[in-house]
Amino acid sequence: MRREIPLIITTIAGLVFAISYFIPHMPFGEAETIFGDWVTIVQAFAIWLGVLNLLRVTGEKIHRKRPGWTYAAIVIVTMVGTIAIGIYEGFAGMNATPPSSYRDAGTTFDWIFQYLYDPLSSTMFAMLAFYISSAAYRAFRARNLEATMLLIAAFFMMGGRVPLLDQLISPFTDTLVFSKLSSWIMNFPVAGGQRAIAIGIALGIMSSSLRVILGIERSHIGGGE
Amino acid sequence: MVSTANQGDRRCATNLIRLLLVTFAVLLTFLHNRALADNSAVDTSSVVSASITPLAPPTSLVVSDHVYDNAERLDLVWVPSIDDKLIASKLIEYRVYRITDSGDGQRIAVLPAGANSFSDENVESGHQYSYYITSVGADSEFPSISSEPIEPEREWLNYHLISLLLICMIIGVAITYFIETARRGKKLFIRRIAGLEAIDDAVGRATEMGRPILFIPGIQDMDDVGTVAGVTILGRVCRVVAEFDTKISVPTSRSLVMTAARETIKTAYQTAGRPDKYSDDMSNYITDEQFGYVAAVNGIMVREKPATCFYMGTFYAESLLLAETGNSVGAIQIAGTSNPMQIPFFVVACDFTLIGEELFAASAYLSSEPKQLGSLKGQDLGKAIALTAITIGVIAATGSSAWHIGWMQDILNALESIFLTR
Amino acid sequence: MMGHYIALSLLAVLGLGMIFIFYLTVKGRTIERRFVFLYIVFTVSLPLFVKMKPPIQVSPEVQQVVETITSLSPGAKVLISCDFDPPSAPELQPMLVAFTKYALKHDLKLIFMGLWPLGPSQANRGLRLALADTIIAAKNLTYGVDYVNLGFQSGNEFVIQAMGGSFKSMFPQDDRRIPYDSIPLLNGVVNYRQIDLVMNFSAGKPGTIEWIQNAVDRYQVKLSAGNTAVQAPQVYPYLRAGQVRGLMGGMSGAAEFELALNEKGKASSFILSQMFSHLAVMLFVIVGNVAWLMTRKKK
Amino acid sequence: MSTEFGVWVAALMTIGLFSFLYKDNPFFKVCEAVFIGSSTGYWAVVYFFDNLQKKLWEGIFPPDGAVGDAWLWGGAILGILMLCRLSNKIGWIARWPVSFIVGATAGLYMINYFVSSAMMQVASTMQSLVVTNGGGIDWQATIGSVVVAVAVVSGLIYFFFSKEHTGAFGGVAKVGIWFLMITFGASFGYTVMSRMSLLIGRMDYLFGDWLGMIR
Repeated sequence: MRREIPLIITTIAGLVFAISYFIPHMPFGEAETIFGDWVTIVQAFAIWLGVLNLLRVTGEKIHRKRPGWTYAAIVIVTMVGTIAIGIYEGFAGMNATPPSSYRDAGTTFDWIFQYLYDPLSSTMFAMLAFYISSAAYRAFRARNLEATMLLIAAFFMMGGRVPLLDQLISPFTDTLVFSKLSSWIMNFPVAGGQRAIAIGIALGIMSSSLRVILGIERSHIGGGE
Repeated sequence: MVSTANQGDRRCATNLIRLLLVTFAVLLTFLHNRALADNSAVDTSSVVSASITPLAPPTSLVVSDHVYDNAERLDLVWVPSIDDKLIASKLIEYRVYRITDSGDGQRIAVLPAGANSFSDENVESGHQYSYYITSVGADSEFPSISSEPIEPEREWLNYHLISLLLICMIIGVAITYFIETARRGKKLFIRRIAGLEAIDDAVGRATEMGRPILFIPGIQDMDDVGTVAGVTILGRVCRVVAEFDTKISVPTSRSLVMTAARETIKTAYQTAGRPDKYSDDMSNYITDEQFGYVAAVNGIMVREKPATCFYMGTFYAESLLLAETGNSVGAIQIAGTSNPMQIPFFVVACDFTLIGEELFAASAYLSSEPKQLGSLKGQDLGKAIALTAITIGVIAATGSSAWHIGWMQDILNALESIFLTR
Repeated sequence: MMGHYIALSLLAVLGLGMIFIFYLTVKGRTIERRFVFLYIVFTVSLPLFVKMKPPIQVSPEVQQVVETITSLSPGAKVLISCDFDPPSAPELQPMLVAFTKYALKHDLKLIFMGLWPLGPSQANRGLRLALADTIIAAKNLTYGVDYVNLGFQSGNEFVIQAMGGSFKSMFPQDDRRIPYDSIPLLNGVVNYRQIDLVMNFSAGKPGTIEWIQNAVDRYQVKLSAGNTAVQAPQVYPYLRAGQVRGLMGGMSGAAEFELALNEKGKASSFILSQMFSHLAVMLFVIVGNVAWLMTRKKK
Repeated sequence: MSTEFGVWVAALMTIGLFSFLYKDNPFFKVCEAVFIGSSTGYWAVVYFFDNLQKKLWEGIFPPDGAVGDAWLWGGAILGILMLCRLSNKIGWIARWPVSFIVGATAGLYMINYFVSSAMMQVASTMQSLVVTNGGGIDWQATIGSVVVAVAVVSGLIYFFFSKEHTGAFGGVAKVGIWFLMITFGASFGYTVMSRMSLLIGRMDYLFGDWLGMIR
């Protein structure tokens, strides 16, 4: 039973979405709408599952005084603080006239977004700029024909998408040769190459989806034949 | 859509029905009007002041649901007003009004004189719609009788998607067929994949240098196809490793992947006849957190200086960080990922890269698992269909547009009607 | 002119630094990565202080976005899906702001939403900036009549799909918790059929490709898009096939868009930094490869 | 220089994370912990109001007293089953909602993805190789459409695994890999642009919003 029920659920959910594309008639169109609602709800629960999981893992870390438990404490304090403030302000705004959102400017929750979440997440990704530069210097080599072609294409793209190479040749000509060239590369060879990749991926997704719906692929329920 | 003859038949039938309906409606309206006239009831003309010229409204308005659609279209037909004449007509235009769920009439279209049909494509299932049409003169407007309320229906088959359904079925059936064939033990051919021979050389090199091998199976869990392919390739790498008796280390970012990796390594050592050399230390779980995992792996690289690094699985931003560090310790690097965004980093920083689907092909090739082999074959069939269609389509398009060859245009139209699902 | 000279001297300073790095590398002394990091900090920040009008030209794909937008008549309803979060804001926020300013000036009706939890917050920030514009402020626009923010809904592509049936099913209330039916702007808006254009600002998944798959190809929606540079190449095949009408890619796309709509903003002032940083990366690749080839020959 | 407290906090957080580039340190770890905590909290609140409260709760119990949508109970039950994962004993039951999501995604993707990324792409590749304008041949457009057609066909052939890459077939596959490399090169260039934009954004914040040195 532990294996059969999930398999049946998978198949039914998959079939409803696949069939309703072709048969919008009762009951498929309606079932699709209802299932769509369910997906959004389950995903919201999954986020809360993550919160509870994080609480459990970090709580255990603090309890056992494992290395780095002080940082775990900071995680818990900021997380619980953010949630408490957000939920309080959300309900307060709901009952206010006119109603306002927890997300509106001027709320403490918006302050957290603007001055904690935003700079921290932006910075995390901005660090990649440094790593790309150092990799460009230390690792990216034209070690074979393929890599060389890749680097050359990348060169024209980096120099052509911003007015860089065009600035260099500006004393000689006014036409933006490299800007046009990079646009051309994107619109023709790249569009073609991406299209080949997209067709391949679409077929791959189709076959793996089919395997999931038919119950041939079972790794999401713990694998095994 | 799939065959023009079929469509013609259908259209013919619908038109016949429509014609019957219209005739019936004309009769009905005639009788109805007679009745009205007999009762000399108040009709619209009484509202109109004597100063403006009266116009006859259109008659016999029939609204029908459009067939084979997703309840998004209603078709209207009517008999034009008797004042709608070709020459010197007082009637300028018709206006179509819609009443949704017995609300007020809303003007939805203005049609030129002479029109006798209209399709409202702005309707929803679950609502009742009725319509009336007015004859519009220079200074007056006269409404027809409202049609019976009708609700658009969702049909059993969205007819213009039939070719899509067929192609999906062909590929779907092919995939399941090939999986079944492979299961029964039939050998399915898969071409040699360039990066694979490099594996043996790379392992040999590590043995010569007396340094370990590092294998990273991506940062996703076992429910990801890329990870599964990575672990499969790990099995093959480990068989060579066991033969050469080299040291291998497989840090993972998911605990489930660690379990799977340990199983795989163990089996490989048994197959190679060296079960005694296996130990659980070969694979360890580090952390789920993306950058935390990268920091730890980079630490391992700097300390142990592996001779060879394998990156096989699903990678995101960490591809760059791992490959750069591996490069700086002078390792030979072999990578494979299906994420198109990360392939460039691997191509320029690694010695060998399995590009996109090659990762899955390599995994199917090495494991000869029916599930993987069959899917690959089915997908190949899909590619063959796409290739054939594109080749014929391009030739036909060129022939018809550059040399105006008629039958080539027909071929192109047929192909487009199959593949364009809009 | 002044700006030009400063830029040139900057280039000279950074160039000397690069020559020094090159010298060390060829000598076999690969410099430490912290110095590379430091070098990048300078190349990116110094140009920020220089005020120079970048010589950019609007590319055809951005031009197509502009044409799609300018063809809308006043009163047209535009659905704007903000599918990004703060990390991608430097690229996408300028597009959003420029678009919002243009749209509000030309009396388009804007319906904001987000498939990313932080999207609606980005929309609010963009709106705040646009409403502060003097011309727009003079129009005295009202929330709910001229623009509305539906908020976020979880479910990714399932939300796009379900909106093909009805917007209300996914957004029973707007961001301020006003019921869908009592918002004047949404009066009569059932689903995509009452929308004249969908604008999508996307930093990944769900984003433009999901909008194409679930709205354009299934419900014949008109779609224009702005993407992060990482995402843009994947959208080009769909651009060629006409599934998306115009595409702005990354910061340079944003700068071109600002130029075309004549709404100067952040992107235009960042483009010089962008140029310098690209130059640095390109030079790093050359330096690294030359040094590598030279040492390989010696062996 | 900014006088706003928040801007100072944001600037310090930014510097804290960047300090990792020099070396791992406690300041970085504090910032990282704050990041994990505040982001998880933020997401949780957003999902709580925009989905659980607004859609689920008020869908079942509409505030205006109307009859709720009973179907939503199904979603609620699946969601609660999802939370069972926290328990070791009944954790297996969480497979039900997971199966539901996996199945639904597979069903939706199978067709939608196939239509947009395969069918539509095949259809729009069927273009005439020779493009004419007025009387003559438009060479630029002609070259463009030849390139697209060759790129798609050769790229597909490269990813065709049922035939050995030998002879003419191998030659076409070789052309395919070149086009793929150009494609990857372009996306590489674009990635650099994207990452640099993020860094520029941060630097602008530090020097502009915080220190007020850029106007």
